[in-house]
Amino acid sequence: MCAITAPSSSSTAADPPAGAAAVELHGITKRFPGVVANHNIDITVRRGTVHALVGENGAGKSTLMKILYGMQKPDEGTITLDGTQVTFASPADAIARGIGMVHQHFMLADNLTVLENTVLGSEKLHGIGDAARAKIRELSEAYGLGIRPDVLVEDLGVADRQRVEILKVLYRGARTLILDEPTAVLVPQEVDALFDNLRGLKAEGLTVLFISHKLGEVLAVADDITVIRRGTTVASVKPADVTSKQLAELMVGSELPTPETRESTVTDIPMLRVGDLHLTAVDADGVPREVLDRISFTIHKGEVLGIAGVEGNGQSELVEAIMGLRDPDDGSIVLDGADISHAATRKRRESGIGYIPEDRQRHGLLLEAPLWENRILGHTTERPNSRGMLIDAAAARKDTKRIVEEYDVRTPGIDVTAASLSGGNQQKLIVGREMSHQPKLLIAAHPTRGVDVGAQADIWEQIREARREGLAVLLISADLDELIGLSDTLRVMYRGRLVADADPAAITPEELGSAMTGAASGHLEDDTAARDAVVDKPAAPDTPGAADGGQGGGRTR
Amino acid sequence: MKRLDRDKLITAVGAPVLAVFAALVLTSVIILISGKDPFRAYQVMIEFGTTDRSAIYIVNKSTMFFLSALAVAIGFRMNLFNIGVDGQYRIAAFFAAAVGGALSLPGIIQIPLIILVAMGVGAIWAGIAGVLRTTRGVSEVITTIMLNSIAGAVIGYYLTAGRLGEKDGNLTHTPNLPSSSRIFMIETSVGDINGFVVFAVLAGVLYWFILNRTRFGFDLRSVGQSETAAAASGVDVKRMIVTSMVLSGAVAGLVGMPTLLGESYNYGTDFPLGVGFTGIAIALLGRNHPVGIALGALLWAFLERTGTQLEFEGYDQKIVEVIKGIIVLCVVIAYEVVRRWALRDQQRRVGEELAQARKTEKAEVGA
Amino acid sequence: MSTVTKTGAVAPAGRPPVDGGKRRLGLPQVLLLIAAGLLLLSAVRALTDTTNLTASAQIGGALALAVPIGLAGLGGLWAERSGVINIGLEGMMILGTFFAGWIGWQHGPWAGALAGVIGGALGGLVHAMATVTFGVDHIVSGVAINILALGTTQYLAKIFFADGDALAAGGTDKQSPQVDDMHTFSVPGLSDWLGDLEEKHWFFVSDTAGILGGLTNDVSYLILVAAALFVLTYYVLWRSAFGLRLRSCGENPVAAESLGVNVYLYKYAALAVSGALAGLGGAFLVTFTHIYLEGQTGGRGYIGLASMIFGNWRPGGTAMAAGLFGFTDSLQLRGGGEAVHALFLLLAVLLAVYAVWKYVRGGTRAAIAAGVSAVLLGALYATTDTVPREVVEATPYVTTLVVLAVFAQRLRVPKWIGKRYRRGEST
Amino acid sequence: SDSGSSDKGVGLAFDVGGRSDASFNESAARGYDKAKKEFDLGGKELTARDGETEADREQRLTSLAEAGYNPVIGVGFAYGKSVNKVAKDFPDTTFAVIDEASQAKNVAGVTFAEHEGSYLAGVAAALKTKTGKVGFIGGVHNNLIKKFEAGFVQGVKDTKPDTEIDVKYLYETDIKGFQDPLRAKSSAEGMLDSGSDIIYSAAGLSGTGSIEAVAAQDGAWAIGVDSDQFRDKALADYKDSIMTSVVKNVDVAVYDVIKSVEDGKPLTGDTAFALKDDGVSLATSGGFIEDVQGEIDAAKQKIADGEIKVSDTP
Ligand SMILES: Nc1ncnc2c1ncn2[C@@H]1O[C@H](COP(=O)(O)OP(=O)(O)OP(=O)(O)O)[C@@H](O)[C@H]1O
Ligand SMILES: Nc1ncnc2c1ncn2[C@@H]1O[C@H](COP(=O)(O)OP(=O)(O)OP(=O)(O)O)[C@@H](O)[C@H]1O
Ligand SMILES: [Mg+2]
Ligand SMILES: [Mg+2]
Repeated sequence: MCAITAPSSSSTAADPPAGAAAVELHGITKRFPGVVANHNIDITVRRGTVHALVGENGAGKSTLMKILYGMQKPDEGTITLDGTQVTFASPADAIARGIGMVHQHFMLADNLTVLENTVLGSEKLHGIGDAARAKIRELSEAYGLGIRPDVLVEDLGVADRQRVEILKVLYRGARTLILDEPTAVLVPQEVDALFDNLRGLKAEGLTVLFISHKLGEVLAVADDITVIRRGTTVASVKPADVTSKQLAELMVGSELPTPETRESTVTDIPMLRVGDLHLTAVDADGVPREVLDRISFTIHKGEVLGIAGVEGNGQSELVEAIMGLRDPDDGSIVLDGADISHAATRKRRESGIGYIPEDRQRHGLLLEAPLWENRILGHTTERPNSRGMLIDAAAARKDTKRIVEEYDVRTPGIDVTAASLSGGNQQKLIVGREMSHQPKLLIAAHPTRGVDVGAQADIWEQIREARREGLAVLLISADLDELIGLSDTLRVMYRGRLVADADPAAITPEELGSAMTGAASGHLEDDTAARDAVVDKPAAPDTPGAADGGQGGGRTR
Repeated sequence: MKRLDRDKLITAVGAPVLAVFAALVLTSVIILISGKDPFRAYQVMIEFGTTDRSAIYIVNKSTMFFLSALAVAIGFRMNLFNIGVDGQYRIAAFFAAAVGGALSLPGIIQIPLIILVAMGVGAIWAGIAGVLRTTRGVSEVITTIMLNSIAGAVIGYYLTAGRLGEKDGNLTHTPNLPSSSRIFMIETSVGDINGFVVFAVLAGVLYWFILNRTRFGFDLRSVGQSETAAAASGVDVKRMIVTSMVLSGAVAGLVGMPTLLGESYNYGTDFPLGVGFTGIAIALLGRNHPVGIALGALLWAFLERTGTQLEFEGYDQKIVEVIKGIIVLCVVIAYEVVRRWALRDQQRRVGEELAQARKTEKAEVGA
Repeated sequence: MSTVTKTGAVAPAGRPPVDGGKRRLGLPQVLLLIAAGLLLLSAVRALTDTTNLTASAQIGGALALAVPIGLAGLGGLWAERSGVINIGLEGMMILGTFFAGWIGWQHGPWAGALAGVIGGALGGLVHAMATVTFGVDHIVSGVAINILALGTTQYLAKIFFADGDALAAGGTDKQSPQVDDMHTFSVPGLSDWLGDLEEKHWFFVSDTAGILGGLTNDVSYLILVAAALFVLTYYVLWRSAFGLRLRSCGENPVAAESLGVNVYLYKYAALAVSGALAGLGGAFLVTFTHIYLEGQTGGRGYIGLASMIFGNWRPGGTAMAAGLFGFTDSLQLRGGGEAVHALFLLLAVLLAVYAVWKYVRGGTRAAIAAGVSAVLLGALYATTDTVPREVVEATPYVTTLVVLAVFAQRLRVPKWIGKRYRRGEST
Repeated sequence: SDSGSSDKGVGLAFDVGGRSDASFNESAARGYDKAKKEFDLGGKELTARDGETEADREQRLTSLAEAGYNPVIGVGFAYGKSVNKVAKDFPDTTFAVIDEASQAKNVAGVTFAEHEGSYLAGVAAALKTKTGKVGFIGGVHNNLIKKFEAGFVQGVKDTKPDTEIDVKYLYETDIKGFQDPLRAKSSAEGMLDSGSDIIYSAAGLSGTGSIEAVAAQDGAWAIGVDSDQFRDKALADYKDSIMTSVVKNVDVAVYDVIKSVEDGKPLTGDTAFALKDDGVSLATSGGFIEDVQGEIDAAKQKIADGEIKVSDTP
């Protein structure tokens, strides 16, 4: 940790040749009711560099960037751009000063076209018609974004949406770009492409502020790194001077646990058999399309089956078909010997399916209801939640207290609403609830999305433990390290079909990523070239470098 | 725990107090503009509104309002907007009256039969909206608006002499119920309280019990809070929509019963109209809670009662209509303001405790 | 760059590359559809011998009945496009009638119409204050506004209309004195010629002449204003920066705010316009009948809301829905049972065509449903020769329900509609 | 609580519409004003709200009776049940109800022969139509309005059997039929376009709409209702198209009731204000029906003599 200097003294350490720094944040403090999100933060960003910001969930990174973007007003501190001190009343002011921000959660209107989303708020630049369209084409071409201006955003996949977000910023002629976790939902190839774009921008003299939980990426792309912990800057480092393990420990402030060795618990008793599953869905324009095409797989007791795939390739629909939220046109779903292909969702849950949905706020929680009612959700008919036709509130409350204890849900009580918990704690509550009914099969979609490192490890541990006792798990995740580290078997889903399978012990995230884009299919193990390089990868989620896995906030549409 | 209860209390009491205060101020201004004395008006309202006979009137009238609001509230709890309670109760009361007028069974059989017919017809009428919504995706707002008007036409068709009606002077009504089919009255020295109030109270208790204590109620509320989460939790959302529309309609069917069984004994061209719309306002006032609804219904009846007396005292009785609007608006705003305050307070505490936890954690790590 | 092709491959499964984004009908198709509709209407007119179906006066009457509903619906569209549900349209319309009557009888119909607009806008602003500033549930606020508007106008009517000059001029606590006539507009030369043609009762030609005549002859200026407002709404909301910003508030206000759009301001503006349009609808009632009457709106605000939903939150759709409503209402009011009876045949033919079309496109179930309905309606038509008067009244409502239930709904609701939005709250 | 004294004066309860509805309430108010002046009485007027129930009307009447007003008069058939009920609690007060029958011994039930008046309107219409087609627009399809329809139709048919009659109601049950001039206007235009040239509207305030439509067409006539609408200030612009009106002399009835109480011989039981008693009449203002006055008077005579029996249901 030789290269680490105290933040206060580092502010002018790297004096840019061209005079003042692009961005200088000084003494920024921001308090929310009961929380100090930012406390006396100092950051200096040199013009024409990529400056990374890292830190745990809730460390205050997004808040700081929102302050720089004029969305939040700092309680204390100053913002200086190119040597001039400024105050922003709204994002409009920041945009006028050449700052652009790509947010952690997509800021796009689905029902509007790419063009409309792009010109919104900056109509004065090129109007809202053909001139704007031409400008978008021009930018898209210049930066290789491949954007069609008249498509509805609704019809775009995540990667395209990401590019639209970047285009929005470029369209406004931003000189300083803030990218808040732009890579969380991208596959490695897409990340590479993005980084190429960033280097291009840098070459043109633009400044980039970049937030990511994937420390490998940070080290690869950043010129400077600032570490934030509990709202304050704790270190400023150069990528050349640190390893990702050191960086992770700076973030967390203590040493990370050492990985645990894997042992296989797979049995040969099938728990879930999906055969020839077929599903068509009608989209918003009434056009039917195939979303699941002849899907077949088996999960045994004690096995974790991981499904990799770029979002929007049918994973959600597969989960929904297994949960009974969509009725398949054809094929069978057999759980523990019983055919449940067309059974009601409740029936399925009663017969032992646990469900950690990908969008916890929409599918897993009643945000306005207290925790103990959320504990009942999904298991209304089961003990201890009910007796006969009646809800057993007392028992449910008692059990909620148990879950809060056992799963370390940080909350002042079980009567607060679910909305008032942070994302990670909401997730822990869901995991605790689903595990409390001894499921035979757990469907876990992005179980650690947006959860910080500590909680993430807990959740993995819960899943492993249950697996040891014979639980079968269907794991869907955009986090390839998590997938590789946790799964016993891996399948790749592409355009509604399972196109490839792989042995998690012998595959790299890069290989998996390329299969996800449809570039490879069949059994992926034959790829010998990567074999050697991969040796110590399997347990990725637990390795210190793992802090990579701590993907921050899940993207919601 | 203690704190949360205190919060609840503040929301429950603080908001209405704030609202009533604001409403009083606004109303006073309006009365003053018309050159009259507002305090005298309030005095008249309170004095007259609290007489024994007023009390009976208020109880009787609020029975109807209460049931109507309850029907609306069932929809609201599901995020369904049943504007159709008005049509539902009228068509239900009409057919119940027709059936009741045609039979002469012993009261013990016939009264329940009439009530069941009313609930059934109301349920069917509301169910149409539910089915169209789930099978054809037609918004229940449109359907219920249309069905209100269609109910009027259907009643108009059958309520003519020679069909199901009989002419009586300037009125046309269904044949009178046999005297055995009249509901009991709770007699007092100054007048009778309609016995149906007992059923209304029962309906309120059942509403509360079913929603808060049963599995079914939990499912229903979960759909209202988040359709997606409810579906993922195993609730058949479509069926729940139809079911709750049907339930709402069945309760709407009860709205006309106090009048039919205890006052008019027939459905005539003079049957009360528009109670369904009043129900919407009262459900909102009462925040879909049975006790709140009961209070709202009583308040509404109180205002109606005292309006007439205000006119007697030389005020314009329309002032009462203005007061109603102002009260509804003030109440909802006050609830919102107080709710927001409470939420912020809650979040502040969650944050504080978390920060506390972090500190202790830090201390432990440090040690 | 190489990424372009690569990322092309990552496009989500099965989504066909949509190029236009929205699938819209071009002008030729629209004209063709209109011609087909006209032909059908003419055929039914000739078959059933119901001249009323295409008489110019029927069309004129339909317009008059449709305009207040359409204006309310357009008002609803503005509100809901900005993300605010407006169930308070009825109340804003009531305010419109009151203000139009109040100013109208003293200063003439144009001043009255303007006052109606202002009155409605005031209602819209109250709704904005409650929903935007105080974050009250939209439906709750709307219902409160309906009650408040009714009560206040009833209360004020006594002061404004049943006193002094107004009383002397024929006002009462329920109605205003007479409002002067606004005069009407006819396309010069055209009306006589069309009138002659219509008299001939030639198949198709006279029908077309009748419909055109209804649209060009003796049309109230306010109807022209209303028509212009529909076109204007389209251009403002879909072709201007202002409209884009306004719609973005209804789709994703958080995104809009992040791009520097003042969401509160746009919602306020949208609701003011919404109220103003509903108010104009009310003013139309007043100018058209030359009087303000208590209860004159008769639930048209609600029907306007329904027609807006029916019209899929678009001005053209709203106009069509209001037109359908006005047409059937006018038909039953003017023509009574026989005219409505002819409508059965029209509907049966329409359903049959739809059934065939659906069948060809593979929608067997919808085809069967439509087919069966067509046969039933046809049978009903063949076995009866008029509709009982008591049933006729329900025609517009039943028609609306049938149309909605049969033709599948593919609604594109503004995404953020009805949701609370607080600046800086959600991420 | 039955004071019975009449020092307080007259209690008058209007129906929805109130004192100045240009219709029967206004007419009642005229009689009341006249009596008050003539006998130097006090009085209290109260008005019904929309959407009332029996209990509200009972309350209103009770308040009046309790405060010592005598007589207490309910204007409009809506008060039928409540007047008869409340009267039993105040045996020493005289009650009266307009348009409904008496069922208690201290109640005067005053009814009018609207059908007879309408018959005369039918006679006039049949004689004056040039197209041989006339129309009737009712606001709401209730029994009272059906009485108007029945008389009118019979009058037309008896006079010229081949005259066509177009009958239309705006609403079946919804009382907003009395407040929707836009629909009345549409309906009237429909009738005019299909050849009717005389339209009789019994549609309350909606009538404004149909009268306006008629006024817009040359040679067409409107027939008004309840009061002499030729003299209605709110309709001044159209008065030259108002051929006549079927007038219900509610003022006479109200005056008579008050007078009877003043005279110490309170009216009780049913009183029919028939054509022959001038309870209903055909207005002649404007002089548009002068040319057919002879036939009208003849018909009136026949009705008075009982030679013609006018049916009160269609
Ligand atoms: N609008 C707000 N109101 C109240 N508290 C807030 C608000 N926004 C953020 N916070 C608090 O400030 C802290 C910092 O949040 P922030 O979003 O900046 O974290 P982050 O570093 O971006 O985390 P992540 O990695 O999860 O994105 C959070 O823990 C949260 O408690
Ligand atoms: N606008 C707000 N007002 C009040 N509190 C807020 C607000 N936004 C966030 N918070 C609070 O901040 C805390 C953390 O929020 P945040 O969403 O940053 O959590 P997180 O752990 O980063 O989860 P996620 O991954 O879902 O973003 C929660 O307690 C939340 O209630
Ligand atoms: Mg963040
Ligand atoms: Mg976060």
